[in-house]
Amino acid sequence: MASALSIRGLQKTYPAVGGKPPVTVLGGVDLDVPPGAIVSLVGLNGSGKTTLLRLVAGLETPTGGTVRIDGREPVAGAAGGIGLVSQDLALLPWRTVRANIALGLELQGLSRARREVVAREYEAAFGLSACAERYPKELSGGMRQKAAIARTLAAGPGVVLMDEPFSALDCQTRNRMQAFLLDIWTRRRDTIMFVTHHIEEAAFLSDRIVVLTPRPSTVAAVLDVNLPRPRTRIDPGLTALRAKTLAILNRLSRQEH
Amino acid sequence: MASALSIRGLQKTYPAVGGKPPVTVLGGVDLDVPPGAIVSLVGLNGSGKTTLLRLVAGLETPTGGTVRIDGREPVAGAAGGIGLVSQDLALLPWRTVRANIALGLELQGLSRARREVVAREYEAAFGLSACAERYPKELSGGMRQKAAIARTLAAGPGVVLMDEPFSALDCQTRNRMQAFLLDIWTRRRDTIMFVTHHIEEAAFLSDRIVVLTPRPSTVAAVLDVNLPRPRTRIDPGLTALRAKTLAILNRLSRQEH
Amino acid sequence: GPSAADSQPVRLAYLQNDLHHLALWIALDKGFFSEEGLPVEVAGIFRSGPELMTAFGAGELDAAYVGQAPATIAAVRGTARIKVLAQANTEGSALVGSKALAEGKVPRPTLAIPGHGGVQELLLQKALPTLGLSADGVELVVVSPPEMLPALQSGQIDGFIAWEPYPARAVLQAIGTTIANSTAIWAGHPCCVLAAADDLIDKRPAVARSLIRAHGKATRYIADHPEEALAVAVKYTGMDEDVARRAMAHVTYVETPSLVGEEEYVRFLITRGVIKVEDAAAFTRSFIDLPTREAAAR
Amino acid sequence: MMLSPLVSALAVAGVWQAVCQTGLVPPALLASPAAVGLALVDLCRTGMPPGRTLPMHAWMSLTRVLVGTGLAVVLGAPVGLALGASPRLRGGFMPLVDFIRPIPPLAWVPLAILWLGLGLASAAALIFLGAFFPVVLATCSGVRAVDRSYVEAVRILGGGRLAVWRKVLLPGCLPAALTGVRVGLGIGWMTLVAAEFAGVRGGYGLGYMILSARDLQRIDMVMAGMVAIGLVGLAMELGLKRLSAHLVRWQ
Amino acid sequence: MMLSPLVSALAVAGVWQAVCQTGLVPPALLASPAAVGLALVDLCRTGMPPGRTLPMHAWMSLTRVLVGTGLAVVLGAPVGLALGASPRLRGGFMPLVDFIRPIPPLAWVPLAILWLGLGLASAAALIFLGAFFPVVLATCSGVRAVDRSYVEAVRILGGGRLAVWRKVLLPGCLPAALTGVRVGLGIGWMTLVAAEFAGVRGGYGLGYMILSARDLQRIDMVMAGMVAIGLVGLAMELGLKRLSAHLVRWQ
Ligand SMILES: Nc1ncnc2c1ncn2[C@@H]1O[C@H](COP(=O)(O)OP(=O)(O)OP(=O)(O)O)[C@@H](O)[C@H]1O
Ligand SMILES: Nc1ncnc2c1ncn2[C@@H]1O[C@H](COP(=O)(O)OP(=O)(O)OP(=O)(O)O)[C@@H](O)[C@H]1O
Ligand SMILES: NCCS(=O)(=O)O
Ligand SMILES: [Mg+2]
Ligand SMILES: [Mg+2]
Repeated sequence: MASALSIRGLQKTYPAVGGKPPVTVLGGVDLDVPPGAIVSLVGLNGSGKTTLLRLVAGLETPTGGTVRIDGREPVAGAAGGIGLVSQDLALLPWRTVRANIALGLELQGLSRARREVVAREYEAAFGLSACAERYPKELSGGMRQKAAIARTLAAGPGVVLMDEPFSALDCQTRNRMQAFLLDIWTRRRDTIMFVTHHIEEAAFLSDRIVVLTPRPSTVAAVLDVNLPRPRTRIDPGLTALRAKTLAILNRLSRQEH
Repeated sequence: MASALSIRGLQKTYPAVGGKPPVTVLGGVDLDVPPGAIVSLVGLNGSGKTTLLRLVAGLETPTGGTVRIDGREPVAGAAGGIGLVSQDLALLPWRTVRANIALGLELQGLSRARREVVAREYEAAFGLSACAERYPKELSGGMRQKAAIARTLAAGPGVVLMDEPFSALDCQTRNRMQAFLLDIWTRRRDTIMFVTHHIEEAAFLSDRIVVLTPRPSTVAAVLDVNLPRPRTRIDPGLTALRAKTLAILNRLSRQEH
Repeated sequence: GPSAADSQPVRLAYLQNDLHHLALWIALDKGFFSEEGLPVEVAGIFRSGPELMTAFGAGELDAAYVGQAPATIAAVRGTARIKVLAQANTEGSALVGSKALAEGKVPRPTLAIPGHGGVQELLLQKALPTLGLSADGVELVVVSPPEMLPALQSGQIDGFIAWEPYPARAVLQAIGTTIANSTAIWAGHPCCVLAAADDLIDKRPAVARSLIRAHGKATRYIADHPEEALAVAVKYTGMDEDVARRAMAHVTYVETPSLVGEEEYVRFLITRGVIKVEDAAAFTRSFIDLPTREAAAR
Repeated sequence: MMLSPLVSALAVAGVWQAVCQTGLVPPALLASPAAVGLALVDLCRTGMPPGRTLPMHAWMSLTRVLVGTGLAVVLGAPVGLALGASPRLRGGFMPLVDFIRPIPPLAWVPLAILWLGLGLASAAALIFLGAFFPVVLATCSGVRAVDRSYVEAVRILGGGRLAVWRKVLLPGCLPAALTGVRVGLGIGWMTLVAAEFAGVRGGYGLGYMILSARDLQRIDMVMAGMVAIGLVGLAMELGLKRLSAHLVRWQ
Repeated sequence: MMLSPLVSALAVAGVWQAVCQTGLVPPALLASPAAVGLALVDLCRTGMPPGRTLPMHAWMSLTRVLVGTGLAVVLGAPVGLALGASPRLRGGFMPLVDFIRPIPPLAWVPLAILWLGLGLASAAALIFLGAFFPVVLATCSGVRAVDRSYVEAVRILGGGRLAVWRKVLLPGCLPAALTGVRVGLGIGWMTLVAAEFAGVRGGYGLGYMILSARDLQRIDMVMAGMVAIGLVGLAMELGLKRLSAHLVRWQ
């Protein structure tokens, strides 16, 4: 029962403010994520990946074009619908790590006891048990990022949007988190959109890699990852795909400079 | 005239608050950074890298042990002394990108015209010219990170502390930034402490890699990178070093879990 | 006999620290209301007449001791539907000034009045010619009476006209000298009254009569027992005895309202443009409740 | 070296006493700390006016201030929240708020008596008028300053309007709202004298006491009344600070 | 659909007029909007007391409020900054601030007249007392709420104490301080009647006008005075909001 995501001619322009010209971020993006697929979104800094995720999450309204999730426009606030690990994490500073992780469940109306059980499960999986009673500002950067991911996944959304979710993790933790994500995905078959600058990661996780051009962005390339799962990191297919993606990005980067 | 950094038996414990036990982050760290050297600090999430940098910058006082920069204790506020790209960036939200980049120069008393020249130079080098008049919240995550790096480097500190400075950059920009950093370093011979989870990056940039154990952290290993500069990324020496470092981290990670 | 409505306590009010209201405190203290079989309740102690009038208008009061000035203005303007049952006092104000003012050495004096449209303003208007001054020859400022003393002492004003005990205190503290007692300016001038709501007078006439009688007793008591009356004044205000004694010497406690005095005051208000009344005499006769007074006297 | 409040209080009292002892200021116009101390004793024993003692005055005023300020918080906080959250409401009603809030409480006295009669309701209403707007403004700014990303996080996790309020806007604006309550409480006390202009039933209240003493030029008692208001206000403030520290311990 | 301030103002005036027309409230106690309008005209032509017209009253009060509130901002902001930045000063002096701030302005009247006489200085001083503490408290909270990481960034870039103030604490606390100034200005106007209660030289001032009208039971003019204060206060507030929007445009 996973959701299908369909984006057509999506445009987003930030209006002019204080004498500064308007900024057109998305110049018409077409993109499909089949139900239960993992699609990675890559692109240079400032190419509009975060903006795209925010539009899909229903946090911004498009200037043009459409986003459809199972045929309907996205609405923030539809419980259990969409999950977003945002780039700025947005952990609530007045809640402990545990209370942050339990937030989604709380909003879904789960009992305190049930929330506690699930929250502890995720704390353990993310190695946050020792600091579950701490406030976010008492955590290290990586720990904060893990808490934000845990909060999103614990809520069990059908569509998971992740904006560079592993960027502050050490290699070992990153690998573990990738495995954990795939594990959950295998069980739940969520539809996942994953933004990363780590091309190897994109290739390892995804069914498809979408490359955005620089601003005003459109889709530069769509690369299908037709490799069987479970994958190994040293799969030569992955290495090839990585090289191909990097080549596209290199070209885009050279064009920009 | 680069500075030497010497850390002896450094300890840091956050005191108990609200019924929660105290946290000992650094359990006695010994570390030396020769004048004009680049030392990378790696370690698992929460191992105390950020804490260590903050102590070196004079932003926290040690619970035990000493930090010495050219024999003196570090003091925040000594113009041109230490530079820090912190993990949370800390761009002043009420200043435009340009005004943020020029901040250090402003504090050093440079004339408006002179500041403008230097700021523009860095904007160009970091690809931020187009958004120089924008406020930080109008930037993408990667652009904000670049602005923070530019601000620190533009001030021309003798000791540069960088806390995962490239974590939000795309591969191309990351490579360019690494090159840019080395370029500046070659000219200025700053003493650099660099925190990263990107082991390849650590190896490519550094003269020495220091691995921290998990909390309460001590130095797990010191690996000297005796490779000639300029280096290429495909240098087999680098690959070997990377493998060796990863192996240490893997061991530490397994011990922790 | 007293009806059910008459057993409702009468809601009374007065102005704090106004020695002119002494009869009320005497009546309360000596039980004159009880003697009349009148249950009373102090429903409010006020800082100034206008607020008290608002309380009347809001139906919160049945009767009150209050300045004739706010009572008259309120009755004309319709703020409060009230009538005067009795006089509380006449006279009892004074013009006090610095030595220089007393000696006529201030060419254009600054004189303080407690407010606009009050009896004191009329008194001052009457007193000016005797001082060789015209209305244009003085600077009038409104100062609340407690502040008149420090203002005079620090030379910010040259004189003031106010009700007792402020003049008495100024003299006792050697801050100023009495230039004219209000008795000399306008003998028997109206000052404070016992006023009652029309509602009370119409619906509970017996109560109104009892009020008049209790007030009468109290007023006579002041004349007959000056020392005891002084003690009650001190008890209700906390004033120094010598100040109260000197002040009370200048207050005339009479209970019979003066139609002539009230009419003159009304005319003054009309000329000042404060109120519009077609026939001052007619208003005065309706404002001062002579029928009830006559009934009470029987 | 820590500056204790005791030290600063003693320093102020010392300067004050010294000024009085120079003889430059007539004691009838400025009472010395010693005289004020004696007046306090006198006010507790004899009272002003006689028989009406300080503790009863304080008690009545405290009731008025607590009711008035309490109402101001209970009504002002929701209004501030609503105005802070909705630009539309802000556009429509903020000018009204800005129009009403500068109007002096003393000017409201007649209307308060008219609508609420004499007694607690009227006095509390005037205090309410003083305390209400600081609470509204602080809460409104507080809500507006809450990081949008927290709101978005709750929306995305399935939270509706109510959840955004309960999980984000309320806790997020709490520090600012508490500052508003502290300012409001102070203004509530400041409004006391005006409030007791509306006619005090029974003749009790610190404001009433101060003005009675002023009528009699008892500057020592006036100042003793000011000290009493200051002390009661301070005690309430300290209680509020405690509460506040507990509520925003995550900071 | 946007709620314009005009709509809400008309709604309020409509309800008010309706209440008056029911005849339940005597017009002598509650003037209708129409009556207040006429009173405003009357106040401009004839004046209250006669000869003293509204524009002059407004002008004198404006001067007093601007001087008083201006001083409150000029002195209160630095005090708030100092208290916000230094826990030591806070420990020593905050209780003193919390002690003095609840004391009603009317209670200060005798001392103000004693020290400053009957003129501008006295009135401005009382207004100052009203406006000072909201400014202090808001600035103090504002400074405390500035993200420590900004301070650290400036320290690290070589900034000393002064630079931390100029580059971080001042701009960082500006939004909160501006809210404090807005509250302070409102309280300044609120204190006006108290300030003009003690007596004003020259016989001008909106508070004085209201008290004169009250003495003469002109509720229409009392309410016209309230409206005038509201309008002038509103105009100043709008100006302040403009300025504030310009100063914190980065938000
Ligand atoms: N409020 C805004 N006003 C103007 N421009 C904005 C605003 N927000 C974002 N932008 C611009 O939109 C562009 C895309 O930003 P976005 O954050 O989507 O990039 P991104 O692909 O996520 O980059 P990164 O990899 O650095 O996170 C950037 O150029 C940014 O400057
Ligand atoms: N204020 C604090 N109170 C208690 N513990 C704290 C506080 N600040 C940091 N810590 C703890 O100190 C430890 C080290 O944190 P630090 O930020 O130095 O880690 P790090 O090595 O930089 O990690 P990362 O790679 O995730 O950035 C963490 O376990 C964190 O929870
Ligand atoms: N004794 C004067 C009283 S009043 O005029 O202020 O009511
Ligand atoms: Mg992004
Ligand atoms: Mg860190």
